[in-house]
Amino acid sequence: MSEQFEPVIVGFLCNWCSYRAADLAGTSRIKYAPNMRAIRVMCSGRVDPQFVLKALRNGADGVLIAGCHPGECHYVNGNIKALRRYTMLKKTLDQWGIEEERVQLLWASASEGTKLAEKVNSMTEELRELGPLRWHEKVLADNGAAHVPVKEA
Amino acid sequence: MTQTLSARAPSLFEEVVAETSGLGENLNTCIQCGTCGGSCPSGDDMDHTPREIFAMIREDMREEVLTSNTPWYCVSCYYCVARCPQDIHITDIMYALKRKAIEAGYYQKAGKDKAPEFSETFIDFVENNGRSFELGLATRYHLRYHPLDAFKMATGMGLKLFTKGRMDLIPPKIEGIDQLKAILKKSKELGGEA
Amino acid sequence: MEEKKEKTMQKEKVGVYICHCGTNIAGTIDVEEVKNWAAKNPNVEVSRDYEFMCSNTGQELIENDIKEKGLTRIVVASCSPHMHEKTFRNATERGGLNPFLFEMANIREHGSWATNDKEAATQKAKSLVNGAIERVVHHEPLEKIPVEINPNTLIVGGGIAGITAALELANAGNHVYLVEREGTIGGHMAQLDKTFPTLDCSACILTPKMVDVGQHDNITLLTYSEVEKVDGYIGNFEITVRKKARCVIEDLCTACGICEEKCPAQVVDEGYGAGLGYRKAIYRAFPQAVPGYPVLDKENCIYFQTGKCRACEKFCPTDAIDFEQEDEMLNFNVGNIIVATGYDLFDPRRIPQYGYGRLENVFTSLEFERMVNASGPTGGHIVLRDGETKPEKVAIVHCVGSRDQNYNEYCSKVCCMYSLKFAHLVHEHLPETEVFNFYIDMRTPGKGYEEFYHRLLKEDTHFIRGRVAEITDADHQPGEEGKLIVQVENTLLGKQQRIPVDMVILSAGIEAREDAAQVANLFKMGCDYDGFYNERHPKLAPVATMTDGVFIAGACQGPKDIPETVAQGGAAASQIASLIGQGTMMMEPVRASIREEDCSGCRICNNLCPYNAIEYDEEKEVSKVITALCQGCGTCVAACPSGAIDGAHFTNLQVMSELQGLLWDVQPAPEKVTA
Amino acid sequence: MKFGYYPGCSIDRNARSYHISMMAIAERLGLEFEEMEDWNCCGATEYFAINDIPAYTLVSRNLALASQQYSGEKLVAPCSACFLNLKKTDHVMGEYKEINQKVNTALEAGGLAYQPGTVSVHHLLEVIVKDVGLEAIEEQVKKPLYELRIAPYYGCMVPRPADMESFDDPEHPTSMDKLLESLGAIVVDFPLKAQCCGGHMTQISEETALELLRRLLKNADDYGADMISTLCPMCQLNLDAYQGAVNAHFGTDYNIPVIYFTQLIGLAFGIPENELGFGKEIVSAKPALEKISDEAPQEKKRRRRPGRRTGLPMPSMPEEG
Repeated sequence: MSEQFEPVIVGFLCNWCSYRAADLAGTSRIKYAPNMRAIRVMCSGRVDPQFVLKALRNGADGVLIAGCHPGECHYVNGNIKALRRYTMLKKTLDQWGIEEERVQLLWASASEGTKLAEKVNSMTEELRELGPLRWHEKVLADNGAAHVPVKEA
Repeated sequence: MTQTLSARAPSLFEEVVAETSGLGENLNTCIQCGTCGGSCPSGDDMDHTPREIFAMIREDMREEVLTSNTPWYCVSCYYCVARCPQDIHITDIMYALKRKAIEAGYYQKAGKDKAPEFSETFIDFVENNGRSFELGLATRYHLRYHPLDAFKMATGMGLKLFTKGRMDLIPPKIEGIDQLKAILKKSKELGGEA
Repeated sequence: MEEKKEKTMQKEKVGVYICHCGTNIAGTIDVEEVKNWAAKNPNVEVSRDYEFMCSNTGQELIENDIKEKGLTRIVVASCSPHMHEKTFRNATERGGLNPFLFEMANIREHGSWATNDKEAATQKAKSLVNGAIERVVHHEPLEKIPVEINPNTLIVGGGIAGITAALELANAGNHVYLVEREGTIGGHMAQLDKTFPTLDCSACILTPKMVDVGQHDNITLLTYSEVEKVDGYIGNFEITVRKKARCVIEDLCTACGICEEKCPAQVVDEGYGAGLGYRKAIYRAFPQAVPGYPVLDKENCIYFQTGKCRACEKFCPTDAIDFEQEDEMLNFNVGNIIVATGYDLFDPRRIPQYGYGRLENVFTSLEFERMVNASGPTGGHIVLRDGETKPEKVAIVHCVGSRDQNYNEYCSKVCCMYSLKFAHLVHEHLPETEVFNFYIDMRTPGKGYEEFYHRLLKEDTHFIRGRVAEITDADHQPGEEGKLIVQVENTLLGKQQRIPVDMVILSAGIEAREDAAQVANLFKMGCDYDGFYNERHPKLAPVATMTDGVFIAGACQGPKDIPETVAQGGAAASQIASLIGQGTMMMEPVRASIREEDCSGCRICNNLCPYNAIEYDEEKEVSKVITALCQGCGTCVAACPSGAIDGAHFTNLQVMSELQGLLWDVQPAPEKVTA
Repeated sequence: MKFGYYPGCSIDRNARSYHISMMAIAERLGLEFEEMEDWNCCGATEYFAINDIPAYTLVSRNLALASQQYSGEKLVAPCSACFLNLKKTDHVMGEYKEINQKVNTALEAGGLAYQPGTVSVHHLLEVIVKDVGLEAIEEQVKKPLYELRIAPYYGCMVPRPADMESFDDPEHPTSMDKLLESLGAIVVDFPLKAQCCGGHMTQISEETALELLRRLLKNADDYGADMISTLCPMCQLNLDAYQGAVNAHFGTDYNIPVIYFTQLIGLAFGIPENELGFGKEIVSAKPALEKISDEAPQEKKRRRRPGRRTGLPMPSMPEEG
């Protein structure tokens, strides 16, 4: 078998639903792709778009944001705010030529371990197909290469 | 699939699972409840119920399993599969047991020599023409294996079907028969006995 | 930004502890490798692995290292923080550090249990540990916020679990709100005839407890009511209950029963009666119902459907009928909640080959309970659906809907025992009648249970080992005409059998309530795959849930018999009593705060906050967080365009550092940036 | 509506009346069945008993041809075994990578390939009930089959196996019941409606086969069926051609015609009998067809729930509400 590209996915999981869904997937011994590395946030509404950009810039091939189902947010409607930010973020990413499969949003309740695991599997599969993100070549090349050092320096 | 490095010969269970190309892999989850045996329309005529066969497979009772008439009485009605609480693909396991019995040359002992003969005659036609052919199938199968039945067939029901215009005299043949033969030849190389 | 950059350079002394969790982690993850690798991080002072970090010895490791090696930060890589965060924070605190200078890496639930690929699991573990190390460096000491525990308790569900818990708490002097969806408390236990294995009359042992609940000064009983909304957190939940209009003025009703007698509308009693009998449109489920006043079922009431009748109103001697009554919304505060919502019986119509609903004389177990009960629709006589004929042969089918991947994979635990009880009751009522019990495995663990099975063996029940394949009225052979034929493999004989009988009882399994998922969301609990509520720990915290202050009891957590249910009701009550006894509870200090100097006064956050916890200071022209109202979700932090809001314990710096740590192995080389 | 059409070997001769009546009603309903070019036998239940990879391969050649010849149209098979083999092969190739790989390697030898999931396989009954719909059928009914008592026989391979998405209940299918009721016929209770006819057992163990057939005939007879309605050439052949053998073997005198459901639809549409292949059946349908009345029967449906107050209430079934 040839060496397969293994994408790295950063998962922003909300404390109340999706992080517990991942816990449940584990306790139920559901086996899924080990490609996601989770960060626990209290609410998907805490996910600042710059977290996502930072993840992609720092080498992640994809980002999964997961929260409670609409209407079931532990903090009333934080997930709806996450959805709004996600929608806007996607437009930006699209303009940069970043494929939409790279940043995904999922609603997973604490009982949906299977759903979360399946999402990680499907996303891993999609990213394998797409190959590495190569942020620095894709986004920063050409015009981007110029502005990075200028701004920081 | 073939990761086992142990020197021990594969058990009957492993062989059967391998023969189903994966469909039978949860056979080891059988809880011996007997739903299959209770559901089987021809269960009365089997020398062992399917449940017993599964227990015997687990105990590696090779000869008893492969000489049993059980798989040959399976009518592929899928009741057991629909009802099995453990989601075991029983019908496919029965097919696999038939194939293993033929391979081992055991099926005559099962007293059910008719079934493989019928299947083989049927397949002969399909492989050579691409279609099955009821009249030819019936006469050739009977003439080859059961001449007395052939007479009965020709004068009785066969005649009736013939007069109703429900039997062909000439076997139908598909155009791409060479293509089909090539495909089947290749598939036999891949799928066990040629 | 510049300020924080400098902070990263500052060296902290981090202690890293990798747990084996027996083989749970070490079986998949190369713990030794992770430990050695972590030790190379410049901030790491100590890196250790240990068999069970949550054990006393494990915790002492942390405490001693803090004291002896002067650690300033702690990272434990083990299970989910939902499991042991508290444990290790306490250990950190005992060592002399602020408990929030600790961070956990979840390498079990998210790591070793989620894959079989050892190499990938080890790599992932390194990332998670590294993320935790990079994060913990930026942790700040925080103080927990004390919260007073409201001594009142909400109990949802008035079955035997809820009743037990309510009485325990109320007898200890605490106030309880007991909310029940139906018109009476009692639950499934009230429907049963006898209880196994002692054969006590179910109603005889239950009704005194029901009466106690009804009369208790410390219990507010809200029947025909449902919880609509739950806000808040442990110590102070705000509850909204809808008290449905029962069209009866409770203060006036004397529970005389005349309305019920005069009501001309008769309907099949699908609730308490299990569909076997009839009830009126205005009814009490049964004479001993608590409370005693009836409920008017508008869907079947002739007046509500046609505008004419009002017989109940006419005959009521105390004018207690009120057709105009409306649903009432009640609000009250409680400190803790027990969810004891019970189970649904598996609907055997889902197994068409068992014929329930098509074949007249196939009954469910609950139908049989009602039938054999002296106050049931047949007066306790065991008869066929025609209401007269006594069966000569009865089949009892175990495991209906249980132990079957097509329906429920689990064993429902009580069916073997109640099936044996049924066999006994048939023998007792109809000594001439033959009884056949069809079982896969006979499961009788429990005090006196196996002995009960032996008793039935002596009573000459036919025990046939085999799961019933189908029940049909299609006869094949002489002797089968007009009978129900139970087709089965008698697995002890290895033979297919067709057994003609007159009556079949389907021992249906226990299922999670149909609306279990919604209820779980209401109370912020988790459900397992089958819809039963998740306990905090399967062994050590069986009645607590992941949400502080919310407890579960009884069959809503999984199939259970009466003794176990009662034990859980009591356990939940005693845990709450202990919290009430403490009086206060320390809450997580995860709260937002606004740095005035950075706030531009744009007010974006003001409307964003779901708790209205941010107000605008007109004078200073900045926004301010009201800490007592803030719940710590962090949505304002993410939205602030000036970056002026800090979410304690989830600051941008902490999250970003964790992120960078997680991605240690895929960081693009810096020279590539300029290339 | 346009469909791909896989007739199967039986349709050509033995089940000619199935084909004729199917085409006759297709015209009325505006359905177009485009026969697959150069299709081959599906192997029935025989090939799997000898060699499984070749058996899947044999079926997959048809799937490969279908994916070439049609552009997204559903593939319709009127024969139960053909339907099951096509659907199951597609399903198994999708679920089991090893099989998919081997089958496609074999197909390559003939210059073909098949990607599982490309062809959507349906039984004719499903298309009639789901795609056409009972309302459209009822609109076409000119001569309702009043007073004709029919036992709806599904056999085994259309409702099962259940692990693939099935369009009807595997144990207690009702789609044909509803279809026949919409034609005005009386559908009798037929508990054995999804039991097996014995398949190839007639050739292997006649005794076993005759017993299975006897049960079916007895059950239909017990409920006073004038005829059995079928959807499979094999079931038709067994119940029709072996009915005499059953009578001879058991000393019974069943005389129950076995008719394709398409023939009955045609009849209710007012299409003449001779254009629907009537007369090819061995047990003649003539006496049964004479029972059809011009008048709608008074009491339309059987009721199983005992009246109020006499006896105990019956549980309600979902369709009864």
